[in-house]
Formats: sequence, C-alpha cells, structure tokens
Amino acid sequence: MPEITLVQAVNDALKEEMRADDDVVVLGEDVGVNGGVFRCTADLVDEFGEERVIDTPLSESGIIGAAIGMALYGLKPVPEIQFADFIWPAFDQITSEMAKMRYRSGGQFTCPMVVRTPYGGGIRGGHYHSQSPEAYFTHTSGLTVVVPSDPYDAKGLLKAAIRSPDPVIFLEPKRIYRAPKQDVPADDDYVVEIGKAAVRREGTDFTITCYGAMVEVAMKACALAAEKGWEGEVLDLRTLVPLDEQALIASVTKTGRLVTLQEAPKFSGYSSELSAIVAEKAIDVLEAPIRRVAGFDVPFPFTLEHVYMPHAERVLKAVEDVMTF
Amino acid sequence: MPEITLVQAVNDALKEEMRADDDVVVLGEDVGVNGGVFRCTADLVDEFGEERVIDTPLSESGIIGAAIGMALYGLKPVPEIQFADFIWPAFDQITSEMAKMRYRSGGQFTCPMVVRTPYGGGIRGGHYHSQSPEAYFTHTSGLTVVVPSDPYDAKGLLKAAIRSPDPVIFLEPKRIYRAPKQDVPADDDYVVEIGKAAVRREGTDFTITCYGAMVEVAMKACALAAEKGWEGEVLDLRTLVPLDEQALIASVTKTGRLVTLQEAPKFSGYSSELSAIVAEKAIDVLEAPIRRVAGFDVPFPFTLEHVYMPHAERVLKAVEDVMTF
Amino acid sequence: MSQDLLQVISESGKALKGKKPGLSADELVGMYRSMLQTRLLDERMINLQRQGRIGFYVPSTGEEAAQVGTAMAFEAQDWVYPSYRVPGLFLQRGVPIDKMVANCFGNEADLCLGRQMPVHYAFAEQHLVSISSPIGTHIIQAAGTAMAQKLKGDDGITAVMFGDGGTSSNDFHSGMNFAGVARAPCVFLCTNNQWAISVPQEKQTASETFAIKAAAYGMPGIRVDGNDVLAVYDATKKAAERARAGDGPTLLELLTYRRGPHSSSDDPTRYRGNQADSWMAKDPILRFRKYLENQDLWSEAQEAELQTELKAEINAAVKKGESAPQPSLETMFTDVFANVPPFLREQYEQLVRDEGTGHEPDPDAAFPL
Amino acid sequence: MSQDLLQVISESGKALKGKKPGLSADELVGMYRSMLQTRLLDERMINLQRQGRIGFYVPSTGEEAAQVGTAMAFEAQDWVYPSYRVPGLFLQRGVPIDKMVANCFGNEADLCLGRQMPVHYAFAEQHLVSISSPIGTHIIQAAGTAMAQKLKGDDGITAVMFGDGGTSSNDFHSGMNFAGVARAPCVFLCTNNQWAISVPQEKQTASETFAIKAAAYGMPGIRVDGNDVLAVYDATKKAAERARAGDGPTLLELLTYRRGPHSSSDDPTRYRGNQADSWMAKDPILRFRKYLENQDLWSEAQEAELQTELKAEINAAVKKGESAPQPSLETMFTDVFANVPPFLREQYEQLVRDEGTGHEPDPDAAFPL
Ligand SMILES: Cc1ncc(C[n+]2csc(CCOP(=O)(O)OP(=O)(O)O)c2C)c(N)n1
Ligand SMILES: Cc1ncc(C[n+]2csc(CCOP(=O)(O)OP(=O)(O)O)c2C)c(N)n1
Ligand SMILES: [Mg+2]
Ligand SMILES: [Mg+2]
Repeated sequence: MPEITLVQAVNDALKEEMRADDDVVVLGEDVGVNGGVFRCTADLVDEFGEERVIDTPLSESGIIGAAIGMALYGLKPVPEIQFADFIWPAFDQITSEMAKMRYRSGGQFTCPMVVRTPYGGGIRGGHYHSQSPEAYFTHTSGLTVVVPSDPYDAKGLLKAAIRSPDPVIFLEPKRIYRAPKQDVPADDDYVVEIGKAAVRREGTDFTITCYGAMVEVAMKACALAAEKGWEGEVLDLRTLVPLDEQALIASVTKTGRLVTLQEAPKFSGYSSELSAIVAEKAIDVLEAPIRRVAGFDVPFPFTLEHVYMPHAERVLKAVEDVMTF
Repeated sequence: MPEITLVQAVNDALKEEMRADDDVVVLGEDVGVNGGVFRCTADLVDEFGEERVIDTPLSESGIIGAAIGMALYGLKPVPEIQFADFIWPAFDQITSEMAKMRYRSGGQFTCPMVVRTPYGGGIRGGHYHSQSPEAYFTHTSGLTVVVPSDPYDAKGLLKAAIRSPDPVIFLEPKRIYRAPKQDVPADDDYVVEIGKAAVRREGTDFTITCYGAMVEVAMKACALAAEKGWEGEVLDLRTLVPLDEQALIASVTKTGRLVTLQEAPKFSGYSSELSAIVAEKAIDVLEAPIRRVAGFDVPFPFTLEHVYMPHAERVLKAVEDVMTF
Repeated sequence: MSQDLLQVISESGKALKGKKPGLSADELVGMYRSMLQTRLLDERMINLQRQGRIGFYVPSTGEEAAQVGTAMAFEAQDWVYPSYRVPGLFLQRGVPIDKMVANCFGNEADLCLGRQMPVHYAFAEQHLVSISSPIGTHIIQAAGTAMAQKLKGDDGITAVMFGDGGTSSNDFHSGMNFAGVARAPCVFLCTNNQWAISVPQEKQTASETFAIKAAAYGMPGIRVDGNDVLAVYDATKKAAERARAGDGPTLLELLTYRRGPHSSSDDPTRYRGNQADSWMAKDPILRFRKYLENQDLWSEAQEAELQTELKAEINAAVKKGESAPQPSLETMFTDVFANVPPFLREQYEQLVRDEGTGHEPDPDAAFPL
Repeated sequence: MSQDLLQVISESGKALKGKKPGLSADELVGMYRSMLQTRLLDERMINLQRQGRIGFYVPSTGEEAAQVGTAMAFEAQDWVYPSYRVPGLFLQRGVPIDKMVANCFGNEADLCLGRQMPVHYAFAEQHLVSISSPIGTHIIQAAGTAMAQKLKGDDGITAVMFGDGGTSSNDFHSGMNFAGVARAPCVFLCTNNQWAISVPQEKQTASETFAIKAAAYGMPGIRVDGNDVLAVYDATKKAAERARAGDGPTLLELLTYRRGPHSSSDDPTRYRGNQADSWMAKDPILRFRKYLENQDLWSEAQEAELQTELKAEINAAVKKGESAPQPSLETMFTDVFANVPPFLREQYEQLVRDEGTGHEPDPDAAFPL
C-alpha cells in the first residue's frame, strides 16, 4: 500500500472513480490545469480532458447549481468549492435545491453529487480561509455530511460518497492536507462506509468526540491525560449526518464522561447536538457535566489564530473538569 | 393602549422609528405601494416616500448587500426578506459581511441594521413558505437574533432592534401575524430590552423553553399538564442570541426538568444548544432527561403540515416523559 | 422599453406577409386546444381555491401563447425547466391533466406526494424538472443540464422558463454566464409579463429590454410578441435548432402581460389600477382563434364541442383529485435520503406510537400569499 | 475581445493628439510618485513574505495605473470600495504607508487589529471601506452606499473596484442592477487583468468585452487602456462627474495584465507559459515616466532621489511594523458586538484563567494560497 497524504488520497479517489465511471465529472475554480489551489485535482484534466474537469467562472452558486443540473441529468458531479468560507453564495442551491430535490419531486429527480471543500483553521488564513461550517449543513435535512481525519478515510469515504445516491457535503480538513502520510489501499473496490464512527483510542474514563483535524488534538490530549492516570476514549465521528448514534451512546455509557471537541464556534455548534442526544437518551450514565471545547464565538481571527484554535492543553483542562467533578 | 395584531405592531414600530429618525429606511420586494405581502409595511410609502421605502429588484443578496452599504454610510436600514425561506441567496452577505464587519475593520465600519423576515409554519405554505431557520443565524458570531411571540413584544423588540448598534435578525412568526390582538403601548419611548427572556407561566415541576408561535403551544401543553397535576414553567426566550442564560438556568434549577420546544427540524437545531448549556452548567439539578420537541428532520411538508408541526398533545407526551422518568 | 417585436400573426389575427407557421393543421389545432385547456383549467382551479377546496393557485390567464408556443418547439428528448406559471407547457407536452390536478390537491396520487404547494409540479417522464418556489434557482441548473447533454454527446437540448423578476436573481446571472462560456445547448425563455408581484419592470431593471441582457453573456437575445403563439413557436424553434446544432445558447424575451393577480393570495388593485384591461383586447387565445378561423381551420361549432370536452375532462380530474386520500404518514419520512436512516425511522416510529396514524387535516390553515 | 480602448498616452509615452490630462504638473508627478511607491512596496512585501516575515501578500505589479489613475479621480468625500489588489489606490488617497504595513504584520497598530489576513485593509478616515476575501460582495454594498448618498442629498459618490473574475459573482449582478434602477451615483471599475487565479478571461465570460456587460443594466460601459494612467484618470473622472451630476452609474473596464502570481501562494507557471513577458514592455510606470520626461516634468536625477526616499520610507515602516507587538488577547473578543455580551466575557475570562495571556505565535503556520 502506498504512503500518501490526504491531498493525494483525495486525488486518487477522484481518479479511480472517474476511471470507473464516465459520468463522474469535476468542476470548480482552478480545478483544471492548475489542479486546484491545494492540488487535490492535479493532473485530472490531462487524463480526463476539459469536458470532465471543468474550470468554471467565479461563481459558487453557479458551480453548485450547474452541478445539480448535471446530477439531475444523470451525471455524478464532484464540484469543488475552493474554500468552505466561500460556499455561502451557493447556500441557496444547497439547502433549497440539492437537499430537497428527491423529497419534493417524490423521488422523480435526485442529486447524487459530492460537494468537496477544504475547511478549518491552522493555516493562518484569517476570517475567510479558516472557518468550520459543518453545523449549517448538519441542520439541513437531506444532506449527508462527511469529514475524514486521515488519508485512509479520506480516500475510502470520498469513494463511498461518490457512489452514494444522495448529495454529500465532504469537508476536507486542510490543516492536515499534507501530513502525516499514511498507507492507503490502491484497490479500486476499497471504500469506507458512510455513517460509521471509529474508535481511535480505547479508554474507560472519559470519551472525547471529534472529527477532522481535531482528532489529532484529541489523541494528544488523551496522551497527556494518561500521564495523570485517566484513560480517554477517542471517538472520531467521520460522518456527522447520519450520526453513528449507537457508537456515541456506547462510548459514553462505557466511560460515563463526555468532552466534545470542535474547531467551529461553540454556540449552536454541531457538538451541541451530541450533548443534546446524550442528555436526552443517556443522561443517567453521566457522572459529570458534558464539557465542550470549541472555537470561541467570534469571527476567526488572523494574528491570534493560535489562541483561537483548540489545542491539547485546552482539551486537557476540560478532561480535568469532568474527571474531578 | 390600542388593541393590535402582530402585523400592526410591526407596522407601528416601523412608523414610529421612521418618524423619529430620518436615517431609518425600509427596502425589499413589494414593500412599497403593495405594503408587503403580509402588510407589515402598509402605508409607509405614502408617509415616507419612495426614497425611504424602496421596492427593490428581485434579489435577496441585493437587498441585504445594498442595506449593508447604506448602513456603512450611516443609514439604519430595515430590509425585509419576503419569506425566511428566501433568505439563502443573501446568506453570504449576512454571514461573511454583515456579521463580521465591525470585527474585521477593528470597529471602523459597522452595520446597524435589522433584517426582518416572516418565518415558520402553520399557513400551508409547504417547503418554501414555512421554514424556521434560526439555528443558522444563532451559530453565526456577530448576529443578534430576536423572535417575538406576541404584538406587545414585536413592537417593543423591533424598536429596540432598530436602535441597536449591531445587526439584528428579526424573525416574525407568521402563523400568529393576525391573532390574537393585544394591548400595545403607543408610546414612542416604549421598547422591550433585547437579551431578556420572559416567564410566561410560572411553574415548579418542569420548564418548557420556546419562542415565536410555539409559546402558545407551550401554554396549551401546560394547561393540559396542569390537569394531571404538573405545573409547568414557560420560558419565552424572545432573544436567541445573546441568550438569557441566567433565566434558563434559574428556571431549570427551580423545576429540575426541561422540555425544549421548536418548530425547526430537531437535529443540530437551536434547542440543542439549550440542552448543551444545561448539560454543561446545571446537569446536577436535572431530575430527568432533557426532552426535545421539534420539527422532524425532513423538508417541511405541504399536505402533512398538521402532522409535522409540534402541537400541545405532542408536547404533553414529552412532559409525561420527564415527569414520570 | 424599446426594440422591435417578432410577430407572425397580426394583433387582429391575420397572417403577416411572408410569415409561415411551418406547422400542420393538426398541430395548429392541437396548440389551440392546449391554450384553451390552460385557460379553462385556470378558471376552474381559481374557483376551487376561492371555495377553499385547494389551498393555493397561480393563474396564467393571458400568457397561454408563451407556454404553448415554447412547448411546441421542443422534442421529446429535450429537458425543460418550467416556472410555476406555465400549465400550458405541461399540457402541450403531454402531461395528463389529472396528474396536475392531483398535485393541486396534494393527494396520494400526486407524483410529488403532497410534499409541495400546488403548481410545484415535477414530471420526470416528460423531462419536466421539479419546480421549487425560490425564484431563479432553476436557471443555472438548466445550464448544467445542457452542459451534461453536450458532454454526453446527446441530441437533446435544455430550455428554461422564468419571469422578468427572475432576471434579477443570482442564478440568472450564473446560468447565462455558464451556458455562454460552455456554449451549452440551452434556450433561456424570459416571459416578461411586466410584473413581479407588485414590482413593475422599470423597477426590476434599467436595461432597455430584457433581451438585451444577452449581450452580457455573448449570446443572441431576441424579443418576441409573447401573445403571438406562432411567433413564440418560431423563435423558440430557431433557438432550439441553434442549440442542437452546437451553436450555443439564446435568450428570448416573450413580451406579454400578467392579467390576473400574482397568485390566489394577491390583490393587484392594491398596486395597479385597471392597466390589465388594455391587455384584454390582446388576448392570445382570441388572436389565435381568429387566425385559425381566417385559415378555415376552426369554426364556432368546433369551439363549442371542444369547450364541452375540455370542461368534462377537467371535471373528471377534479372529482378524482378531490376524492383521493392524503398521502400516508410514511411519505413524510421517505425520500429525504434514498434509504430511510435510523434516526428518521426512529422519529417515524415514535410518532406512530404516540399519536397513531389518523391525523386529520387542519381546516383553519390557509396560504396567505 | 474587441472594442476600442480609450488612451491618452501612447504605448511609447507620447501624448496622443488632442488629449490633455487636465492635471497640474504637481499632480502628475504626485501620481507618478504613488505608482512607484506601489511598485516598491510590492517588491518589498513579496520579499518579506518569501522570508517568512509576513504571512501572505498580493502583488499588483503592472497594474499600478489602474489603481492610481482611478484614485486621482475621486474627491475626499467620495466613498471607495477597494479590492485586495489596489495598494496604489490607498497610497494615492493618502493612507499612511506604515498603517498599510502594520496591517500586513497584523500587529497592534493595525487598524483592523490583526483580525484579517494581510492586505485586507480598512481606512474609515479616507472612506476606504473594509476589504474582505469573498469576491464581489462589496459591489452591491457600493451600490447601497451610492443609494444612501443620493437619498441624503450628499455631494459624494461611490466607486468600487473588482476584477474580471468578480464580474461572474452574484453581487456584481445585483450591484449593477440596483445601481442602474436607482440611478445611483456609483462608478463600477473592473480591472480586467485577464486572469482570475488560473482562469483566463475566455473561461470567465463569453461576452465580447467586460464593458459591454453595462448594457444589461442600462448604463454606459467604457473600455480603457488600464496601463495608461491618464486614460484611466480621464475616464474615471468623467464617470464620477456623471454620477455626481445625478446621471447615474457607469461601468469602466480597465484592460491590463496580472504580470505576477495571483498571490504569494500561487505559482503561475503551472497554468500559463511566459505570456506575462509580452506585458513587461507595456509597463505602466515606464510609460508614464517616459511621458513625464517628454513633458520635461521628470529626470533621471529626480528618479534616483525619489527611489531613495521611497525605499527609506518603506524601510522605516517595515521596521516599525515588525517590532510592534501582536494585538492583546482582549481584541479577540471585542467588536463582535458593540458591547461584549456576558457569554463572550465568560469565554474570555475562562481563557485567561486557564491559559494566561502569554500565547506565543505558532511558527509552523503558513498560508498556502
Ligand atoms: C428568491 C425568491 N424571492 C422572493 C420570492 C417571492 N416571489 C414569488 S413570485 C415573485 C415574483 C416573480 O416575478 P417574475 O419572475 O416576473 O415571474 P411572474 O410571477 O411574473 O411569472 C416573488 C417576489 C420567491 N419566490 N423567491
Ligand atoms: C467567493 C469567492 N470565491 C473564490 C475565491 C478565491 N479567489 C480569490 S481571488 C480569486 C480570483 C479573482 O480574480 P479577479 O476577480 O479577476 O481579480 P484578480 O485576482 O485578478 O485581481 C479567487 C477565485 C474568493 N476569494 N471568493
Ligand atoms: Mg413577471
Ligand atoms: Mg483578474
């Protein structure tokens, strides 16, 4: 198995699916000869031509709207939004159209497509190259929302997403686009099932939920906690919708303590849903309050990014809170 | 004090503020001679002229974007989005621009403006004339989010919103636009403070959080519960951001049981934040799981709307759950 | 707004010199049939709405030529993105009228399973794409479908219908721009009925005409008398042929007038006087009927017979539509995803457990716009 | 793309027959100063970026005429919405260079308090509105400001700068449309540098020129040689006067070329050969310098002196910018709202309690685009 980065994993997944299925097309800004500003679509235009790897005009609603029209006709478009922060002009197409098409037409028209976009902080991108918008999508009925945390999953989940009959929002944690490398199957049939969380570290004392670039942070925090004699379980959600609720409840039932971790601002964030589910369905197993570690409720800053971003020591504080409650 | 509807309360608030301050302007689709499709801006154009009551082209990003440009220059625009379901084309202007302007410019430029829009179900409007989008806004740092539940508050809160130095999303529950009427002060100085919840019914056994048209439903549910000997407290949040957290914690501390109520789909909805706050800060006062009553996680239906919408009997079931846990 | 209008029939129903319809007698009569059917359906549905038997309706009286003339220009394999104000396009394209009526009742026979408001049709079999309420969103989707047709080397083209108000939408801009750059086989059909609810065209745009907007996207823009069904057909056919030949997209402006209210919830007397009256005389159905009569293709007797037939058909459809039951409770939870995921199944099961399946409709609810 | 280009100076720096700049010698030399200052600042900042001393930069080499010529045409009371590629506009409009450099360091002296990436300036004193990254959003805001100026009866006008790529954005469409309908005093300035990152203008639009897009909004569109600072000034001044006189908006296309990379993160060799080379000869600064020399307004000695002066000024600004401390921790929580609400105060206090205030910058972080 080749050792590759997350960028390469995305690129490989696209190549394999495009080879296997002529209906798969890629479109977006700078995805053609430039190969994407992060190189996720590198070389695709050479192999598949300008008809299937389309450099579009500068319009996100255009990209998603055109992709919807393609999907309705039977193609499987994989549009790229250059940065998740620029997805808002397309939000109407996503929420009003893509997400509701199957439902509103009684299943007559469907939108099998994957909206890929790099998201998250850690690259000194300031307000508009750093945001984590997952909560907006997870509240939108009809969308599948996937966030890989390493090259292995990125490839397998993207391939599964492209084969899905439903529209998928595929959020790529750009902070870990290039590191660390990982062995990833080169097998065409290799996919990672959508809707299943992964236990990245087993533990008995507390659970940390996380996804994307925060998985690494959670792992580090658990290493620090272990020094204090507390064994944490790290649950990488991987798919935010549909959530692997069973895995969540099982882990919290086992540990009795929950810390949720996300980069996005805290208020009304995705992790609040996890708290709500546990408070609704498993409150009796809790031995401590549910602590949330998240971005602050401010626009993503530039110079103070390193303060903004959740880091292992901050997570450890939360772990201490729940362990010493 | 005159007895008026919520529509009239909005209209009165606009008139009073426009009389008091020449910088207040109204813009949107059909707000002029037509007086708004719900009549909220009726007669304004007669009194204030076409320059201050502007019928715009059919573009929501245009309406909000132009309003931002006016606000930056010193006006106090009150744009209307005809239905909240049509706000998405403007979502980029709202999240990327309006919400972040003060922060990103170091306070040099600000957007004092109020985005008014009717929201919510109960009028047989189907997918696109019924949705409750509050969660998308409450997750966006920089936005104040206000939802009145009766004419009295509608007028007082809208006047306060127009005087606020910050951008406000003002969601008007269209189901109760015309009923019931209420005595509302005609006094120019009358405002209702933003950021304060109201206890609509005192109770000792459980708390229901709600806002907008759901307040009425919560009240009915409490009446039903009272027949069973359970006294509910109804907390009308009124302002979703900044949340009156003290009032929430105080009520739950008093009752020990929480049912959250919203029309919007449940998953990643606003009420999940309430659960998360309580599970983080007041879990030890809870005597039962936190039950959420909300819309189902499907696009808003047409024929089956009456099944979709939370009603008092459904809330009562949740109350039974927490009372008999 | 200036610029010449393309016409084939004079306003008094005479064939204009040198203009040929290029259609057989049967085809011409068929088009007349669809136009009349549209008008009668309109009248009946508005009536039902006033009686509270359906919740909402969008009349299109006076705009029938723009609907039927365009529809006639497309082939079976073509894809069409309709607007909410084109029932005649559906009828001319062969959609069974009872299926349209079922949609207005939102019953279990509605192909959309009562999930949307009336007139938000979707008919996959006829390649008539699902209508939604947000204005303009389908314009860029049409461009995408046309790009897909080109990419696949298929013979079909795509057409999209929208109003004067729709040209202000974001997706008009991206749709026109994407199609222009891709030279996609797409026909953009702007029905300029001069109003967007209460907003007149002068407040919608300062451009001289709507057709001229094509220049911004490197495609031809043509202004057509939208009350002349043969002019509409002719211009649309040429644009469709141009697209099919690989020569790229075209924008047509079909000039007409919205004679009725915007919808069953609208009261146009609030914002315009009796301007509509002057357009009564320009009725597209009357004009076409006179033309057919002038060509000896139509008679008073035929008219009477057709009216009777069409009304009976509509009556039958209404009867059927009104008596059909509402969609089952499960349909609220299916089709959100291809398969119902566990969390939705749980919501459904809890609902049935707590409340049973016998939810009666709410008689008080009514759509206010 | 066809259509004539407006010029005042020939490509070889000669005054074209019958064209007068309408500016004093001091003003002309002042413009030259701003152009050179822009170029030198550019070179220095790119250098700093390469050395890792600032995180990001957007060069504008070759586009100085479009920045300075436009800026010269506005009055102090006018409002300008800049793009991220117009440092010369800031300089010509009187923004202190050390304030711009402070922004690039994101230090506590930055008026934006280090909250945005470099070059995302905001200078309220000069009515230079806050720049954000999303392309096009400011175009409709400019229309709104112009509408406000008209409504208040103020003398000012509004100008807005954007690129060829920006014309595809939603907010270009609404901005042009709103301003057209309102006859707002707005000047739309499209710097067509022929590229949007790697996307060439032919893939951006099929329209014949960018100027022609004005027709879709009922306003004049004029194509200008964007490397001719006096042509840019002349056209902008006329458009501004037209707006000020109440005659409505104008669209100008300023044709130039993006000679460098899109930004410090971009490698243009990936998508274009050495096309840029042919534009080296058309350098706007050289062209204007030749013109000034031809008019006996400039000499080799003056040039040397000015270069020395400007470099020293930049050096001083960099020194000051680099040594200033980063913004305080509180600044992360202020200005979200006019007043810090309790829940943000709580977040701040918890942060200080748990982690203190001594957060050192992360040396590994770098902006990849
Ligand atoms: C995005 C959006 N904004 C507002 C509305 C409300 N609305 C429904 S129809 C309409 C006017 C449309 O006018 P036009 O495009 O000319 O079509 P017409 O109704 O005249 O056929 C408006 C404003 C909507 N449906 N979608
Ligand atoms: C809405 C949005 N989409 C994508 C981007 C990424 N992006 C930054 S600059 C740029 C190209 C802009 O080209 P143009 O408007 O011609 O201006 P130029 O850079 O040439 O000055 C792109 C695609 C963005 N900033 N905003
Ligand atoms: Mg219209
Ligand atoms: Mg450019």
